[in-house]
Amino acid sequence: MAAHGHGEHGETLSHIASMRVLVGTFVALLFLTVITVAAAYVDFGGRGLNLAVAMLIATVKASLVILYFMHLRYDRLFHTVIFVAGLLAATLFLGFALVDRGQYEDDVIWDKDNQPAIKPYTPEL
Amino acid sequence: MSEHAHGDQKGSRFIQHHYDDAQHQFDSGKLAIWLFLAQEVLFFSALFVAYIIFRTQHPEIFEYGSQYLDRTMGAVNTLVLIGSSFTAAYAVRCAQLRNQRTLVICLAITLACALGFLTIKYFEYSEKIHHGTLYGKKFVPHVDPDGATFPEDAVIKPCIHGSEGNLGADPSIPPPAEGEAAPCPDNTNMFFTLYFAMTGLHGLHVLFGVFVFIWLLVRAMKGHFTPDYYGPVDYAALYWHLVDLIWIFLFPLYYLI
Amino acid sequence: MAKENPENPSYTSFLEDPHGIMGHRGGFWGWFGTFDHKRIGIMYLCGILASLMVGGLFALLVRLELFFPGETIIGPQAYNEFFTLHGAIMVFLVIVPGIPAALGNIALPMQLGAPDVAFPRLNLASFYLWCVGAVLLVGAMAMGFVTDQTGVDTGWTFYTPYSLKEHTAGDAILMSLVGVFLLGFSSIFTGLNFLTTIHKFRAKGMGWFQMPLNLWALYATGIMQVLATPVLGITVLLLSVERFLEIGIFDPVLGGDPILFQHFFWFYSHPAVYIMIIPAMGVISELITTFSHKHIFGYRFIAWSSLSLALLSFLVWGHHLFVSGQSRMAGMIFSALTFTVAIPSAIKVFNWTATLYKGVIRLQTPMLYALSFVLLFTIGGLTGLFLGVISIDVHLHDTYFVVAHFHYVMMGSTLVAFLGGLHYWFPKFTGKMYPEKLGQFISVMVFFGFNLTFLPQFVMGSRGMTRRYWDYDPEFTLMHQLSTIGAFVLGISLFIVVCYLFWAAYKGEKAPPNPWGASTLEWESPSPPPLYNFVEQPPLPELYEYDELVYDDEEGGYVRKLRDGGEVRSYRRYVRSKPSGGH
Amino acid sequence: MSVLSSLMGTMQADSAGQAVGQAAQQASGAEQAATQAGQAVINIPKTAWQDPGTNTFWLPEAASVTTDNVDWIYLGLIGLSIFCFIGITAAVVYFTIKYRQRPGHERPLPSPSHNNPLEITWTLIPAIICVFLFVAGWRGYVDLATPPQHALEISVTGLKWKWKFTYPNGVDDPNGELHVPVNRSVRLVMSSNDVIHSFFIPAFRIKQDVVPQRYTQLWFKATQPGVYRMYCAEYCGLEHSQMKTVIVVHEPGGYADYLARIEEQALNIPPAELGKKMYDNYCIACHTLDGTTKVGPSFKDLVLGGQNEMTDGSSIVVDENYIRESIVEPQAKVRKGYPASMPSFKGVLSDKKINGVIAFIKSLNDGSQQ
Repeated sequence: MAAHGHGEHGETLSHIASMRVLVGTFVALLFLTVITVAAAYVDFGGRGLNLAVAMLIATVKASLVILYFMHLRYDRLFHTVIFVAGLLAATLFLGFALVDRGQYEDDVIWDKDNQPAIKPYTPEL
Repeated sequence: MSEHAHGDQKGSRFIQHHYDDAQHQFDSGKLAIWLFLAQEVLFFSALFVAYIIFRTQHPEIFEYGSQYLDRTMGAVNTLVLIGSSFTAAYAVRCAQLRNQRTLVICLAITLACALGFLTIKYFEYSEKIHHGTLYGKKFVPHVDPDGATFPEDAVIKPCIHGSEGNLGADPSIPPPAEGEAAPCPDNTNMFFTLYFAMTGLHGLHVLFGVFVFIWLLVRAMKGHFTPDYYGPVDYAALYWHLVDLIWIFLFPLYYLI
Repeated sequence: MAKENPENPSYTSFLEDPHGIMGHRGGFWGWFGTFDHKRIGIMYLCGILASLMVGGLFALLVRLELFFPGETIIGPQAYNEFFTLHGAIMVFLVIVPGIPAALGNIALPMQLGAPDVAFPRLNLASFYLWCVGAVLLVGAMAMGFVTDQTGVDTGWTFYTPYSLKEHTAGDAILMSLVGVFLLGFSSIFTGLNFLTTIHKFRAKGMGWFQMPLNLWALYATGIMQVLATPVLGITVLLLSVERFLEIGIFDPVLGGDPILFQHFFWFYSHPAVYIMIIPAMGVISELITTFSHKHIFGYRFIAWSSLSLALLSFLVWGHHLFVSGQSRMAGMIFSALTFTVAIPSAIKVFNWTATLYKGVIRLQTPMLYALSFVLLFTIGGLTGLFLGVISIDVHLHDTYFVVAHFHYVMMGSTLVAFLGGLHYWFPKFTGKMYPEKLGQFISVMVFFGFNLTFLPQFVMGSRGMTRRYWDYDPEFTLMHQLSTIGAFVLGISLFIVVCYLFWAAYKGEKAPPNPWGASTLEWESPSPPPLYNFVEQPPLPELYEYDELVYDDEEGGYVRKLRDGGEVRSYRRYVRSKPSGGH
Repeated sequence: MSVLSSLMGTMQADSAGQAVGQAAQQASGAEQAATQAGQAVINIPKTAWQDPGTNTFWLPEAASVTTDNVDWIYLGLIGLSIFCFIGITAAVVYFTIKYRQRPGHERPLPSPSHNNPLEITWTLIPAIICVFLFVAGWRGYVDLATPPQHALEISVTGLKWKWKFTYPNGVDDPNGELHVPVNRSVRLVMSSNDVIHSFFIPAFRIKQDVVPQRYTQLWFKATQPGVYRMYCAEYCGLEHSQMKTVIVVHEPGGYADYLARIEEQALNIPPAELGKKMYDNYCIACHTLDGTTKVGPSFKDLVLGGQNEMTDGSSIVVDENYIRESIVEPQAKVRKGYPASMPSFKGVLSDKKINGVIAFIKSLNDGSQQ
């Protein structure tokens, strides 16, 4: 397999990231970090929204790192398949565990303060 | 990280005998490191699942507990890791372009950032041990042992441990005097259990990264890495980016929300 | 340099040509420090057979204890430690690394036409991890007998909160957890090695559908090993930190959640049972087609069903938690998904049976093992349907029905396929033939001994005999006694197999390069093969085409005759002396 | 197919029946001790284990409504499995014999290497069977997992190696057996004190893990009076195999006398002790024993003969009548400085229990005074 790199100085084994891309990603990451810290001080109303905003910014940062720092964008498609397979297995694991957690009836949850009152015995139905 | 072509023929090239050529060896190594990263994602996924499950069940624990964490230290750590991620990516570029001097400098900076991360983490942990906010039975937040109580304007007050909310309290440690501490939600120790489990495991991976980069630095100075043999630098950088990725998710989950 | 090979001066087999960490030195470091995948495979084989004997010994002790209700030979504490030992050794040391690490290491690179696996040193590192893990696991479990501390008596599943500190004192469990952690990583690195080798080291012209089915199975196993075993790693790590520092993640008193441990554990352990069975299916596909001397029926269907089994195995772990306090919705989803896993297995069994149609079937030992695999796996699979139906599983969970089911699938299928594959590749990696008549007799004994052991357990289980019981109600006595007799028959026959294989490795008669007339690439090289598997790269044979392979009395094995009558004995010139005796 | 299986079942049952019969004889001896108490008062018919006629070869006898969900699909699936197994074994044996290697037997061409229509059919047929199995199983499980509304609630606690049953009248079962009425659905609310156990009654085909710090539930409706075995199914340590007990299903009407009898048995303990028990069940929520005020006054300063100031200014002498009256109608005389929020215990505490509480209060102060 002929080397397919196309760096400035002759061929090499894999893609060479240009300086512009590297520095650009780095600055973007710093900027996003500042944003995510700032976003923490702003209350977006409700518990779920804060979580969602923080996770959205983290995902954007993560995808920047994956695509440019880890060269996934210029690399073989199969490496993306491997990484996505890992993520898929993890989300599957999370999904089913959450389905199980979310579906408990309320009388099953252990509640220290009010133990289930035992109804008195009524002989006939 | 997992496979370093340190073949038996010394010579300038480290291509092992059973590979056809440098490209074959590099691609095999690349495939292996991506499989290793997928495995690492799964390794951490279990802890993220535990975090999300406990959070859906007891959101109040996490909101109360995250006040104990110092946001500035967390933010500095994030910047340190992103910086080292950048220098690692830049190191790969230098290796590809046969630019050994900058390669050595970048690897040195990455190593320094990694050590910096660990020292900051050391300060955070010692501060928590000092305030007694540890995991499991050791979660006994009390006044400073050397007499100085929590400063008046402290945003959060140590909560009464031993209130029936926290089962399994360590009876030997006396709860703080009356009126000084607010009751904390049940099982607040779970927050610190998960905090120490995840940041501890991530810290361990940073430690592995430190050893890997020391080893890389030594080889770079000996001039082993050339445009057709820079596999180890690339794989170490990929591993380091994954460690940074995990911290990018850890930081908001614990420190910010 | 390597010792001269007396019989064929022109090539030195890998047995005489050590190539290891310490450079060229024979003896211990030639073996223990070797990078050669065949030698590592043989070392794995010896370790696995030894663990099989140790694990089997504890199985016999457990069965002996259950011969009469009440105390027969040991007390409850020793019984609990014995069944834990039996379970953990068999699962982590024998069955999970069994076919992939031992037979896979030997066969995979040769079937690909590759000189070695992609990362030889990582292969050796996995073997070292296996050794250290084995020493820790068996050492920790034996602590119960040597020291006064209690050994590991939590069962191989280490369910919390019983496996936490306040219920099981002593640090034997911590040691065995570290052992399991290392064994997990040994399995991950083997899987990673095999995936890279299959991707990057295929012979010229061998596309994905020219690959033998054994490699499809090892590919699917590699996916599961890489993606599922790390969750075992983190679970075992958390449990050991829980025991060591009492962090309280699984401890209900401190707010942890024991059901979360079960989710973590079974997310690994269900793909693990497919890590055990899919390589066995790969071996059986090879055996059935070779010994029917006919092209496999439905190559693509078998290949795709291996891969789909690997992916589906990640969806179904909840059927272990049907009665463990799981919510009803989760129970429904997992029950439905469990049936999707039954279909690929059914396809494979039908395809194997169809392969026998219009073949030329030779009932040699590997084929006998393959046929008993097909029958026993059918029973195993069908009883799996019982446990998939959620209302029946409520009755059958944690009873002897489950014990019988997973023994049919693990022992009746994986171990039988392991023995079949072992006999199949034995002439190739030792250059010696095993005693055929004795092998055939023992394989029949294994089949009957196995059925005598586990059929009564099905009946006991559905009548309400609960699992892991040291003492039981008197009306199960008859069936327990039958099962114990069967267990001893099985134990003795397995012991005889190990004995005659070790004997044959030294004293066996010379084996021809292709004794079974198999068409895959590894039979093109002489046996035992040279260090890099092929003297010169043979032309890629047409996969599973047997017209060219004709039995040759003079050589005692099969030889490849080209269709135009010309004889190609690419490896003929390496076999100078005439092998004695026919097959 | 189920005809085949039931035929198989009954044929084996007779031969196995004798073996089970004799084995059951000694079994009933072991049980005899367990049901001594039950035997003495209420005549319980022989356990179903003793006449094996009612159980098939595969399953123990069906003694609860919950078994209807399981039995028919179980025996049907056994028939299906036996049919499939025989089919595959016959094919394998036939092909092996017909096409075995023998001189003169060349491979009969053409020998097919794939046949898509055939492959599709044997993919679809198992798929359809699986869908049917899932639906049947799921419908049965929904019924198994949803207890009816007006079920009798009994609380079960699993602790290391024995079971504790608490009946609706608050009394624990003296000898650790579960007594239930016949033809009345019973809902078990279960929890564990230490490790995970599992409540398994083979005769009712029900099982549910008992998890610490969490409630799990089970329901059944016994249709046949008798004594049935119950095991712990989840491994829980040293005496996991001894952690079994018996479910006694009473004749219609027999259950109420049993409850009354054990309550009587539980009450004839010295009054002060009974008072302490009542305190633990009811009074502890608002009254303390060590003098600190909680919601209501502490029992410590209820000194018999002492003066207590009332909200309306009058002060009364503390005596038995005052304590009895403030238990039955607490609003009558409310102590100064305390909220009038005490509920009335009129129907809850019987006279014997009220005397017990009074004796308990007296014992608190006697100990400190004389």
